[in-house]
Amino acid sequence: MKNKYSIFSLIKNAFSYHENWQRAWRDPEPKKEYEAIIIGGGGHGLATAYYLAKKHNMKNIAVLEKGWIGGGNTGRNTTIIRSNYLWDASAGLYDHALKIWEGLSQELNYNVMFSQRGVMNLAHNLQDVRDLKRRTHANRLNGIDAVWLNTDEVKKFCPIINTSPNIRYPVLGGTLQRRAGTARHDAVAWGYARGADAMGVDIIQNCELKGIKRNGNSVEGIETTKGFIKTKKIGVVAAGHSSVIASMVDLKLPLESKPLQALVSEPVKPIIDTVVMSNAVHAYVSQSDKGELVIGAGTDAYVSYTQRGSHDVVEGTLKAILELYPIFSRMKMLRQWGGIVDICPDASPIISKTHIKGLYFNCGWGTGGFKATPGSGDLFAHTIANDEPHKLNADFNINRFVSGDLVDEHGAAAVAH
Amino acid sequence: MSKDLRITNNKFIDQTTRISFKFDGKTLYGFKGDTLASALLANNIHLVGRSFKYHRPRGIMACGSEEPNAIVQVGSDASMTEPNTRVTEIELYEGLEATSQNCWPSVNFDIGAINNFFSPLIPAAFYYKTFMWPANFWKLYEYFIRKSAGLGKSPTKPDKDIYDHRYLHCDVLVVGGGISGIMAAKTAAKNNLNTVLIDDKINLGGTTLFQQNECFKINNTYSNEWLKKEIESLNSLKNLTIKTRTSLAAYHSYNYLLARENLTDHLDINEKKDKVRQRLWKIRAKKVIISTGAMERPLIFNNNDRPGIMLSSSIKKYIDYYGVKCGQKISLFTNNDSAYETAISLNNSGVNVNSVIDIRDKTNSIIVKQAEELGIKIHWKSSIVNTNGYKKINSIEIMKLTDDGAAVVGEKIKEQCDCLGISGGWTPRVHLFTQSGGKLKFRDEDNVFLPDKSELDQISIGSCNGDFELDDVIKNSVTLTNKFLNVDNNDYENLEIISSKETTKKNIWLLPSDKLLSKAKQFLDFQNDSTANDIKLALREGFKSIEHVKRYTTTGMATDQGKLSNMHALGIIAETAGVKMGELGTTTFRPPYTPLTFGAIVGRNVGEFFDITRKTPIHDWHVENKAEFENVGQWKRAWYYPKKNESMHDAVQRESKAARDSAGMLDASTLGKIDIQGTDASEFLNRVYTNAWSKLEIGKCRYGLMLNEDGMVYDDGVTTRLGENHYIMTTTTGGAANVLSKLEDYLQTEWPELDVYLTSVTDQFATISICGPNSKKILTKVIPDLDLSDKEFPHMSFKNASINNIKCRVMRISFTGEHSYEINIQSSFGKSVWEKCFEAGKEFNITPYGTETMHLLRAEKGFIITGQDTDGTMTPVDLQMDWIISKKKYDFIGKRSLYRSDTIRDDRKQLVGLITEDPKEVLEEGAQIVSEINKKPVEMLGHVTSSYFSPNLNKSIALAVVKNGKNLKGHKMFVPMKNKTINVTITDSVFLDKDNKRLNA
Amino acid sequence: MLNYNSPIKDQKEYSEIKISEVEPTLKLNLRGKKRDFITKIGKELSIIPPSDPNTSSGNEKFNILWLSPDEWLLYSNDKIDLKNTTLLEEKLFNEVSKSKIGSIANVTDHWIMLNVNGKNTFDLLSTGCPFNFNNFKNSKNAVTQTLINHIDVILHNKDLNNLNLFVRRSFSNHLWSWLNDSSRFF
Amino acid sequence: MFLINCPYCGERDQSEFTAGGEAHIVRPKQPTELSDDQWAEFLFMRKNIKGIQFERWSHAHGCRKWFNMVRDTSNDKIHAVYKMGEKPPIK
Repeated sequence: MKNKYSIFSLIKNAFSYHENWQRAWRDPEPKKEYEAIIIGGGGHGLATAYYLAKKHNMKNIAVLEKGWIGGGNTGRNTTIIRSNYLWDASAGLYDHALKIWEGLSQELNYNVMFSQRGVMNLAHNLQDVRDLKRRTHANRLNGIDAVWLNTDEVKKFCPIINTSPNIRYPVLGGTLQRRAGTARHDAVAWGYARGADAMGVDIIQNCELKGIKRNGNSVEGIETTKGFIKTKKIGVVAAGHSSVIASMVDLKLPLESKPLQALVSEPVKPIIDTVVMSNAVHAYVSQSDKGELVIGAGTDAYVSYTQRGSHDVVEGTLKAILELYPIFSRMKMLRQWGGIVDICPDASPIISKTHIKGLYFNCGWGTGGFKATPGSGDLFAHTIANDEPHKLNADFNINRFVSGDLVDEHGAAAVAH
Repeated sequence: MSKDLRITNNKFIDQTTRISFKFDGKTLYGFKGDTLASALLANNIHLVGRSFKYHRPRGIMACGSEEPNAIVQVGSDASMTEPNTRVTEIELYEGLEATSQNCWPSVNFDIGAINNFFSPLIPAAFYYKTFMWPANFWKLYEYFIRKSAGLGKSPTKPDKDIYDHRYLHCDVLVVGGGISGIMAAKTAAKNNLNTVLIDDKINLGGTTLFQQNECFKINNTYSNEWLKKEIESLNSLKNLTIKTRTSLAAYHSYNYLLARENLTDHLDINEKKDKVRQRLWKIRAKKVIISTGAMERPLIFNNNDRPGIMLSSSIKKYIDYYGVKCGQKISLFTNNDSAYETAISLNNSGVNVNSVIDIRDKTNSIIVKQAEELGIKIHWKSSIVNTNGYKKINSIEIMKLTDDGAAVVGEKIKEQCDCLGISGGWTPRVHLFTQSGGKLKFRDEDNVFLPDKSELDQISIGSCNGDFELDDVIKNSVTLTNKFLNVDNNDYENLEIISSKETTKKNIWLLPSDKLLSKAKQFLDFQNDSTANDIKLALREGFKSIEHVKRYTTTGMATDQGKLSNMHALGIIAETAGVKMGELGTTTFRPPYTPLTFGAIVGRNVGEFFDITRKTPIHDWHVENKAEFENVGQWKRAWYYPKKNESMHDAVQRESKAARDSAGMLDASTLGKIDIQGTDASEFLNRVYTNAWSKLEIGKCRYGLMLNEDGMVYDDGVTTRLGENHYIMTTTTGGAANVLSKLEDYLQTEWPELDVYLTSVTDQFATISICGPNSKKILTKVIPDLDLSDKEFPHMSFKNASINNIKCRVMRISFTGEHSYEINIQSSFGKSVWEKCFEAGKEFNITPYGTETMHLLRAEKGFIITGQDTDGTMTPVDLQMDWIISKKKYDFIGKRSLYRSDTIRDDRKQLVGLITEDPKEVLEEGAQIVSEINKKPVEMLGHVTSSYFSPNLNKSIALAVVKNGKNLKGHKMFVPMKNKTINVTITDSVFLDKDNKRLNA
Repeated sequence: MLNYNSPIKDQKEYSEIKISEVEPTLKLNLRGKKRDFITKIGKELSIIPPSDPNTSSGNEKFNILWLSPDEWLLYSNDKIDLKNTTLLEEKLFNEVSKSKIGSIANVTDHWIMLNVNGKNTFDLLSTGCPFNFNNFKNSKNAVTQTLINHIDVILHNKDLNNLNLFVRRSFSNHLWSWLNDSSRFF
Repeated sequence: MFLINCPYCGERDQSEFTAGGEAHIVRPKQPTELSDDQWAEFLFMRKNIKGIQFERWSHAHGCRKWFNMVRDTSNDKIHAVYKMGEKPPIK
């Protein structure tokens, strides 16, 4: 059993100059065979493993990571957590996650710094207002704590926003979810890894998937850079690389992997204590506990696995930031980076079985996967363990692209007349 | 300023021009040419900041962008203040004000320093391990953590400065104006290549600029004098553009680079006004030569972070370039030869060098000999095991190293000093190279990462390519440049170069101490306060990859992005984990190289230029007549025309009533217009619209619905057949551009066999819509010679006409359900014709109305607005517009999708009308609709898409999409609001004039 | 009588930059793939529409700018009597569109034509235009379509540091103020 | 920002272009004959290749022509561009 983290363990270890801390997780060689193998050591993958072990008593399992855990989109995202989605299916999925977030630090005995500072979405034109009000009403009836704010209330909630009616696209109001907020991305991956490892899950880093062995229509095991591993269940949680893995079994997915960029400013003393998003002018910003402004940019329109995007996207985002926060003009960009996001045509994820027995996919989270991490892991674990979806992820199957029963979260098409 | 710290004979600083500035409220003086750093040092001020975590006193350490400690808040004006600025990069100007950051009440007495006492309790990443109980207390903990975090303060008022952009295309871009960059630029320009040379300093020359030492000579002159001539010779080259004060921020693929030019920061306060502060150069270079030089490494030993401990090469620059002594009794600590250059410079300037502590066994390179001849004391094979002095170093403790360098032995020598120069060797600046996607290789002998493979057309030369000695730098730069540019420049052949050669190399990443390692404080990342112990803790806890260690300990994540700390972090990881450094790899260097202001990135695209504003030909009239405007895409559209202190509601009610009672007019110029010609025009329309077009007579108009391939409604509008093979299509305002490119896409890629040409003519025409029972009378006045009889000019038809000899197209079409006409005239006369119609209509009280009234009027008739009543999930069937889907046509865009298992469901959400029980009650657009309120969870059947109070029906009306709506006509439903529930009844979506009598009224 | 109304009623001068609107000139959009289209246009206007990308051809009366392999912009050098803009249009329309060899559309008011000249012309454009003018600026009658501050433009290099700039009418006002704002810094 | 060689206009900055996704997905000539699965394959399923990908681009702010591009999505290197209807120059 791992020693518990607490202020007391810190004091205790201080006396031994912190020489005696245990490893957060082991560094095992892969076994010959596992009950199930999760491909991808990001937040979603590690959470899946954690819940498989915890709730479904599958302890002889492994998480395969070609690089270092949490090194993909988990460690690259802007950590916004909210559940104010339009459709019932999405609301159910994301609010399930949000409820787990609320107790996650204690559950994992690892401070994931879930900070419920609220997330506010702004409206800049009349169609925005209709769409956001529609969402707010839907949220309320789904038991999600979203409220509509008029322009003055927006200003009151976040005073540094430029709410002047004379700017190019004035703020006409916004919707606020107070339970929403941010968390510490690394801590989520590390916390789940530590928790899963404690229950016997093998976390195998620097091990790349090379192929999937099938017998007829069911999986038998995987070829890896560390050799063949036998297993009857494979859960793929590879985000941007999902299609690459799907192609190993000639499976095509309704995905495109595109660059998504983000940036942080130099750290400053607290200046904005909530999360503000604006889809119309494409900018969202929050401030990290370290003091950096964390700013999310948009995606590029082309497929790329380079983890780099075009400068115009960054320029466009900061343009919008300065439109809403002219006071930030002298702030400096400290670091800019990109991730690879796998996007579905309906901007909703896939948590689903496939036509191949024992092969499961959890992908298509696009730009918003982080917020769902605990829920996604929990539901994917359920799907893998029972070979059938939980009712909360039933709608997020691959077949919806055949039937046409999509969960369109683009919001209204916003075509003006 | 304390005179005794200035040396007088100095070429670079104008000691005749005294400049006054404020630091922490105290007025001080420096000279023109000083940086804030050199001026502070000249005033004997080392302590300028406190560290991020432990609030330890920190001083100036370097002389350039790698400075980790000395960052300050510049200016106090709420709109012009700038946080986290390196004193080493601030040029001194009259009126400069700077204050220390992250300390309270003052940098000299900082309460936060209490953290230093608690430091045993707060090792790396301690916060992951605590603050978890009680659960709901995190908000509170976090509040205090956030307060203590952060460094400087954000401005609180909008920036008054101007930023600009400029694109630049060149054959060769040379980054870095040191000796190798200068030679490369000269070579390129002389060979008729359009060349740009940029350097972030005030003047070219790099460190050679002030290298006046017997050990470094070219053709029997000091290297600095030789270089001076080279720099002068650049002026005569016409192909060469030189940009100083310009720092390369980012190197993207396809040789696309961003460079920030500082234009006013060095100017006196009163000279800055109305000038561009920073210009961001967007450079596209055919070839790039990187000559960014190298950074000196610190040494990692116990208490290596005290004010007064500086990089040896920086001490040299302060004395040789700025003429500033960093101390009176200076000691130097090194593992290589370069510290001896500093020693000699200091000695020549009359500064007393206590001693040089060198971890190497005796070496005999000529520069070391020179130092010895000058009588400088050297402690060979020794290390510093501790330093003393809280706010400024006052002494060091020296011990002998064991042969393996793993421990210290013998007696401890204490040496007084007021400044310590440290030199841990050199790190090539490969940041830009890696940003550009280049891969690095590792050179074991001196532990450096060097440029290896690159995807792009570029090279690295000079010390950023691993050449650290003058003759290598020159020889290799010349060869590499000539080969790269494929030229044969012999300017630099057979130069006579004298250069001291380093004969012995030795490196210890983490120097031993007589103290227990875990008790010692050896700082790696000075700004983020991460120590060697933090690295070891991370490794102990299983964080193996450099990325993990970096994130766990925050090493290299401060505002200097680890310029000084990354190598040591890697080194210590390698040593501890027992792996070879080369195999460990390095962290990725991300843009920008140095922090870049948001302002520079955005340029002048702020305020009115944040986004394009499109205006109709009649815009000015709307302004003159006090219209309120609505943003529709990039267009400004008249929203409504309030009379004196009339509310929006009242205005819209008045406009709507007038339009139906008599006459109204609308500026519809924003609608997209696409001219379609070609022999297959009809067939083309058959394929893009859901309905059939072949049989449409010439001179007739037809409404069309366009789908996406997924079967969902995409756009709509009226298309008119002008001739056998000639149509004019109208699209929605917002859809115009997308529709055209979508149609071009199908034409060019799917149906190239079709003979069809599309031309956008949106801006060619002003479109004026006149509607209402009196519209005919008004049009007769405007175009007397046009026969408007229903027989000659029926609904949904078109006529060519002319107004005062200006040709125009008149359509009789209606989006309001009223008898109405649409005049399309070339834009130049749009306003004039609008005014003419307005005049003609006066006797009928013609009323200009805006988009809001238009929306209301069409809603009374149940006409949809794509984007408002549809949201990308509605099929024509859902809209109950089955009539518009041609059953005969074999195919059209999106047809197949209408027959998928989900889209054929009968109980999909369908467009219906809603009537509120209380006719005064106007529903909120976006409100949800349910059949039972008490059921939990309540099932949402749909939502309100459009809702208005109709002055013509004198009741509230709404359009909505409701699950299975078409079978629920007459059913009662509920609209649950936050604090009440509204009773509604589902009705037909046409509220007014169901049998379209008014069209011909 | 109808009043002519232009979105830009101004001309400005800055250091080595002059900007002004040139109005009103006839502008027609010509489309066609077939050879007879080229010959027909050539016959009617005694100018052959250029087949080389990014070039133009012209005489004292008209210029024809290459826009794409099957699209050209024709514009007149002289201000023309607006009442007659349609005459040539109808003529060509009958010859081309009606005879099924292409398309003719009147874009006289769709495009606003600005003239920019002076030593700093190309530096001014480079403040918001990613196009590489290094060769363009020295080749008379060169044509390009590109973006200036995110607005589509057609550029026709008339002479050394003297070019005609075409921008869609609804954007012209915005581009005008942007160009003027940018000119302040020369 | 890529530097894209438009087959008609020559080298231009990426900002003049729009990306149109995977190339050579021919719209079925007889959609009505297809099963829902086959139609979904055309509509939504993509190779989303890591490596050499054939894709569509349009010189939207230039000649408005669509063309094909061969690009390595693992490093964004453009290997070739070719006009619509032309055979890919690279297998």
